[in-house]
Amino acid sequence: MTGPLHGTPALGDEFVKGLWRDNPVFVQVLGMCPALAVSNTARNALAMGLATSFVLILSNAVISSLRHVIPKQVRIATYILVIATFVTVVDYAIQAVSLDLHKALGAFISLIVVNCLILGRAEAFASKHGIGRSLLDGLGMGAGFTVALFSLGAVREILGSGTLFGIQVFHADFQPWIVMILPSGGFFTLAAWLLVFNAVTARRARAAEPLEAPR
Amino acid sequence: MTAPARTLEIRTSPHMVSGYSVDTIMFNVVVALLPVTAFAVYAFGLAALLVLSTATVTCLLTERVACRLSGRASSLGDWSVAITGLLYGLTLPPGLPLWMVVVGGVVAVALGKALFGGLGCNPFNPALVGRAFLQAAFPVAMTTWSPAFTSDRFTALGSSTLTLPFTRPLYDAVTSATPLALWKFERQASEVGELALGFIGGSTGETSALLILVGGAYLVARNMMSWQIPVAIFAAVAAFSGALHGLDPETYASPTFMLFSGGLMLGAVFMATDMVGSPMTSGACLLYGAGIGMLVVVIRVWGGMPEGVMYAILLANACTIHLDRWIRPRVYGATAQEAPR
Amino acid sequence: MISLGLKSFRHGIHPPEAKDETSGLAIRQFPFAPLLIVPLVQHLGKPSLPLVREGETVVRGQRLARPDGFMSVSMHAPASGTVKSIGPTPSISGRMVPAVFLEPQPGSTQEVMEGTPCPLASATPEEIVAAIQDAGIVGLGGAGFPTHAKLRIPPERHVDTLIINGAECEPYLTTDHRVMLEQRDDVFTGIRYLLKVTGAERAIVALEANKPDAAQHLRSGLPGDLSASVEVLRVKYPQGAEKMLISALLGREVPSGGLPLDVHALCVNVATTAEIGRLLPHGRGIQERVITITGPAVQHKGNYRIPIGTPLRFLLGEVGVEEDVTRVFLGGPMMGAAAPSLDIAITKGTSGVVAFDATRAERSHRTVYPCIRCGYCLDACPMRLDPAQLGSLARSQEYARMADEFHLMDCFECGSCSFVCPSHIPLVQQFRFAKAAVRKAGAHG
Amino acid sequence: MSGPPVVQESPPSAWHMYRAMVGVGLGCGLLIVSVFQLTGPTIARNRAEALRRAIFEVLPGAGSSRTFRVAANDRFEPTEAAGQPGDRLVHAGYDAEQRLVGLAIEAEGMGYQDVIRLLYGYSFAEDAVIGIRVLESRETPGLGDRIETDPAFLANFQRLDVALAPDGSALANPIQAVKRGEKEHAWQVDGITGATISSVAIADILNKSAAWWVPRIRRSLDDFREAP
Amino acid sequence: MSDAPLWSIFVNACLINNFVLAYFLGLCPFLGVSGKLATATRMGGAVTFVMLVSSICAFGIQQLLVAIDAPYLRLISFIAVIASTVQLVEMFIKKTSPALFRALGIFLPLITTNCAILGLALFQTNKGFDFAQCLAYALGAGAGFTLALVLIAGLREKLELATVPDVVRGTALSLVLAGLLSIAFMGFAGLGG
Repeated sequence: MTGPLHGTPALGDEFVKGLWRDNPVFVQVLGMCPALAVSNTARNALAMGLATSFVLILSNAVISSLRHVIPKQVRIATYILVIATFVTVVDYAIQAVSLDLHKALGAFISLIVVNCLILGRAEAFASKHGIGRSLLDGLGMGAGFTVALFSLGAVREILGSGTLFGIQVFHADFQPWIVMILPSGGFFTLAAWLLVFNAVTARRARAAEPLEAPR
Repeated sequence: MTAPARTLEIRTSPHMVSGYSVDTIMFNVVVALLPVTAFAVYAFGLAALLVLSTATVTCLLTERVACRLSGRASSLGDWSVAITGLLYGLTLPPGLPLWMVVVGGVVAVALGKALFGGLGCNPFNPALVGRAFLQAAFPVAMTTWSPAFTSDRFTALGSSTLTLPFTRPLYDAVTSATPLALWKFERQASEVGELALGFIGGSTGETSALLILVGGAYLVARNMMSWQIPVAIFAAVAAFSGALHGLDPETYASPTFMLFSGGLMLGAVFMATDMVGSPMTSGACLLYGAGIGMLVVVIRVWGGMPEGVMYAILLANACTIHLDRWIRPRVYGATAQEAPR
Repeated sequence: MISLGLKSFRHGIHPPEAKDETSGLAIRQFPFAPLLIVPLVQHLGKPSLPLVREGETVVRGQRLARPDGFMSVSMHAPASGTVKSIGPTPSISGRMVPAVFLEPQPGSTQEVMEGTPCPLASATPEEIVAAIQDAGIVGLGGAGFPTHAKLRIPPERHVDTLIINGAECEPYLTTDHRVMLEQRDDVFTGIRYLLKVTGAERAIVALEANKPDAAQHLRSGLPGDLSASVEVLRVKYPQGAEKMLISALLGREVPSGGLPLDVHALCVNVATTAEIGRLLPHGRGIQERVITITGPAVQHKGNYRIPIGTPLRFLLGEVGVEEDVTRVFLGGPMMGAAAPSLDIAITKGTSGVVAFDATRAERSHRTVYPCIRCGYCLDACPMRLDPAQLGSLARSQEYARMADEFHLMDCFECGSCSFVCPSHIPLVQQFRFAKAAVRKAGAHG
Repeated sequence: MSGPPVVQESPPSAWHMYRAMVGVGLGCGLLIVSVFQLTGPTIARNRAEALRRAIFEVLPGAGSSRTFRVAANDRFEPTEAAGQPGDRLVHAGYDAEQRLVGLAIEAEGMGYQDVIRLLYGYSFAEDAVIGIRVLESRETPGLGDRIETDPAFLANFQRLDVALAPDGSALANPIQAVKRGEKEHAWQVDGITGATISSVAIADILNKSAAWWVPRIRRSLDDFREAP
Repeated sequence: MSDAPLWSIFVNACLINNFVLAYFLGLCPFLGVSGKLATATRMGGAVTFVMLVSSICAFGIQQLLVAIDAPYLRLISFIAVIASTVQLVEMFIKKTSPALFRALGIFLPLITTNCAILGLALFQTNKGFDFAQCLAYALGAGAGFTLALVLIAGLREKLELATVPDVVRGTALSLVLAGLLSIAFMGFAGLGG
């Protein structure tokens, strides 16, 4: 019941790792399926990211707290049940707050259920760690996911519509690049972000090599 | 009569090679494109000249940068980027703002070619990737056509060409419609003679069917192009649209109109036949061409856009590897059961 | 030469023929070199076992070595003279092989020693096969496959057609052409021997349409009692490859990994046939062969009857070559090997010597471009393989996949793909390497 | 909730599994139902508000509305705003004096990318469509989606003629889209340049829907007279 | 209620609004399995099959939920019923047709929680399709998924032997290919009308 084998990492690290080192989108390329479709504006992307984070954090907490009660054989079914519940909650909450937003996100809110990120964290982390850690992990991963989704949405909206959160950022004569709000633009933007990440990681690895060698 | 003293060069057989080389083939394609290019400039004047030269220069520069970034030797010498640039320019509307031409050119070479590893690795025709990107990004600009053969075409530029970067182009009052759009939206057919000679509106290089065919014939005669592809495309388009036209001449355009309008000629002769993106065996080429032909008719007749050649070729490009795999000549002496995988 | 309507195979290429300069020149006897080097490996199979010792005097045509095993053949002295030594010598492949160094005796009459004749009328097939092995006959087309081994047909197999291969498709070479013109009767005698051995019902002499005089000559002299015919084929490379020949003439395909025997056919090179017809009635062995010496760097081009073992340096010196000769191939320019040095000797399998000088050599250092999938190689490959795919797999060193999925082992390295490749990718070289790797891995053949 | 202090080594009994599943299921169910109860009224209010806004937008001058469904005998009878599944609904709008302004009708059809759903207002007094609002569409942004924003295009629907043929069974002139600037008749829709398919789609959807609704409404006008 | 003809629903789900290329659904298997053509084809077959099964399930559940007036249970019951039905079908195939199981079966557990499957169930419910329309929609979506998977797999296999720069290799390359394919598929727009 102590931490993982290599000793327990600092609590803060559970949060920070999701932002960069293990960023769910840019590094692990997880959970993009149900999210990419609504990343055509910054608002939708942010809402989707927050909704996903909400589900992620709460399901992490619940699953972590139930981890000793749930027999192994039925754990996946239970996880799905828990996640689906929170997704339904989010779905209704968004409807109550803004119908327009709900219309924009559509069925993709419900699809958070099958976001591999959430089930993945439940299985890989929450089922093995305490509530505090699981909460932090959910927070970190959720934040990483939200930031990633937002950076996709922001790029797509700025180029594709010339606006950010609906506010004009360019001169009125700006010619929007409509392709960016089309699905193909989503693919390209994600690919571009991945390229940037790959390039940065590769450069860091090169830079770090001589330093790490003696260790 | 002394025995030679010099050291010998050791190379493995064969010690003879044909005169063909990638750069000669590509250079000949450029040559074959020249009449079309010249006509484009003649028909659309200064605007076309600017579009074509901007397109070519952008593509060349992008390739140069891409080569440097990836640490490869400069590949400008193989002429393939020149083809990409020229072809890409020929598919654009003559009045397209030059900044858009630059954007598409960068996309064509960077996204369509360099990302995949350069010459020979690009699954899609780079020129069409650039054009398709522009079509998706700036649909209005890409479907606004300036008229051909205006009297002041060599002295004046349309207002759109020199639009400031990233701003919306403003068009002169006079824009023309392509024959395909006229047919699609107004059921108005153009004269086939005018279509063949190119006295119509459209992309810079797609208007003169005759010159395109001349260029294609030159390449076929030099065995630098697969004749199967254009022939199969023409046959499929003629057969399919002919059948439809026979059923209902009011709704469906005649096969001659279908053949000579839009980018079909340019696409069939110069784009679909791009060696990298097309299948390798003649059987597969026939099927590939037939597929393009059918798709063109389907998209033109039932689809949302008046023109579908670009999409048809891109989709066929994606199928090339499957065609190559299915239609492979039976290996000599291989038993029939041993189907090629 | 366009020859539509004639029989041929699918695919193939049309390299420049370059045969005109030598095809009209009659075969001339070549002088003896001061030192002849007779390698004991001039065939596939184990080295022959020497029968002579250092310092021993030998007579031209005397047996120098006896076969060691089934795939091995005898060697005969190319000249009367003294055995200087027995030791290693470089071969065309670059490896060192054992050889007999023979110093011809100046002023000798060079009379050829007679052996035990193998009379056509009375010899049994087994005796003929043994005589062929004793005569040291191997395929003179270039591969060096021992002819007797080919002729040992298992009893359950049956051959209906004997194909005499006169389709000399390699550019530059005209030896077979000259042999057909000048040794017609030897060819016919050889056919009689071979028909008797194989039990085939008929023989077909196949040659390409670019040798009309040879076809005419053979046809006009065809004996009435010989069930043989002359078939003229389209000019196309590699028409002379066994498998291509069989499919052109008989419309049958040798199964992958199989032998011509599997389709009831047997191919023998026309020069080999002529040697059988020339040597067997006298019980002699091969001590010389006809070679085309040509190429832009050669001054006295022509067809020469050259003693086996003549060193390349002497040979080139005799015919005279330009000072700056840079490339010398043994065999034709398509499948022949480049000579690594001028110290190697002419062997039974050498059908030609082609020399280029620096100025007239083909541009040797061409830029290698990436494959542009032009498909030329697919249209060229006579085996209908996919050299483009094989090439890209070779670059990724996926040798097993090349063999399993893309029939690598069916490639016989004719060079057609490399010839047409506009990207100048050394395809054949890659395939040769891959085949070796696959054989080494032991998964195949 | 605290688990047993020691992790069980033996496989859990079926009872354990049932207990866990049912327990979790109950918890989840409870949560869902309470959230649904909690948000239900707000959501219903939001929906109704959105619908009212849409109705008032396509029926200028209307201040209240009432929903009717088509009954079996092709007559109209009042129903709640959401109706029952399978109902064909029409919303009647009334002005401040409780006079019938017109009827808001939902229609849908295939657009360029996907189905377009729209609401249009029909005024029998003018025998015309008097307003239109796209409820749902996935048309190409910046091009096809101008059917929602292009003022010149929307101006078509301030008075689009849907008069019936003399026998009252069909439209006298089918609604059709024409090229921009070539509108000649009141029943024609002036298209959007570059978005021809979407413009045509709107015209087609309206034409089909009006051809179904207008004759029925005309026949049973009295059903709507009564204000709420 | 939707009165769209069946062919239009099929074409729409298969080509115009392709699940992968327009909705980004099923990206995980798309990126994971699309490396080899043989696997891609079988995966596509399995997905089409599961789509049909879950479409039927979802249609049934929706009818039931409307009858008992419990819309809030939609998501939970969709995912539970679809998952367990697929599992049952998997067992059934294993018993009755080992050959089919070898071809499709190994993919079934992977697919169960695939967003394309749940997406199909949700979309068809939102669109209010009747039973035949649901089937056409499921078939179209499955065919479209298979088509996209097979095309990408072919391209990726081809590029495996190409000189792709290291930074690009991997997921980014697949995404670029998907983006280009998505652009090419725009040619189909408008066909459904």
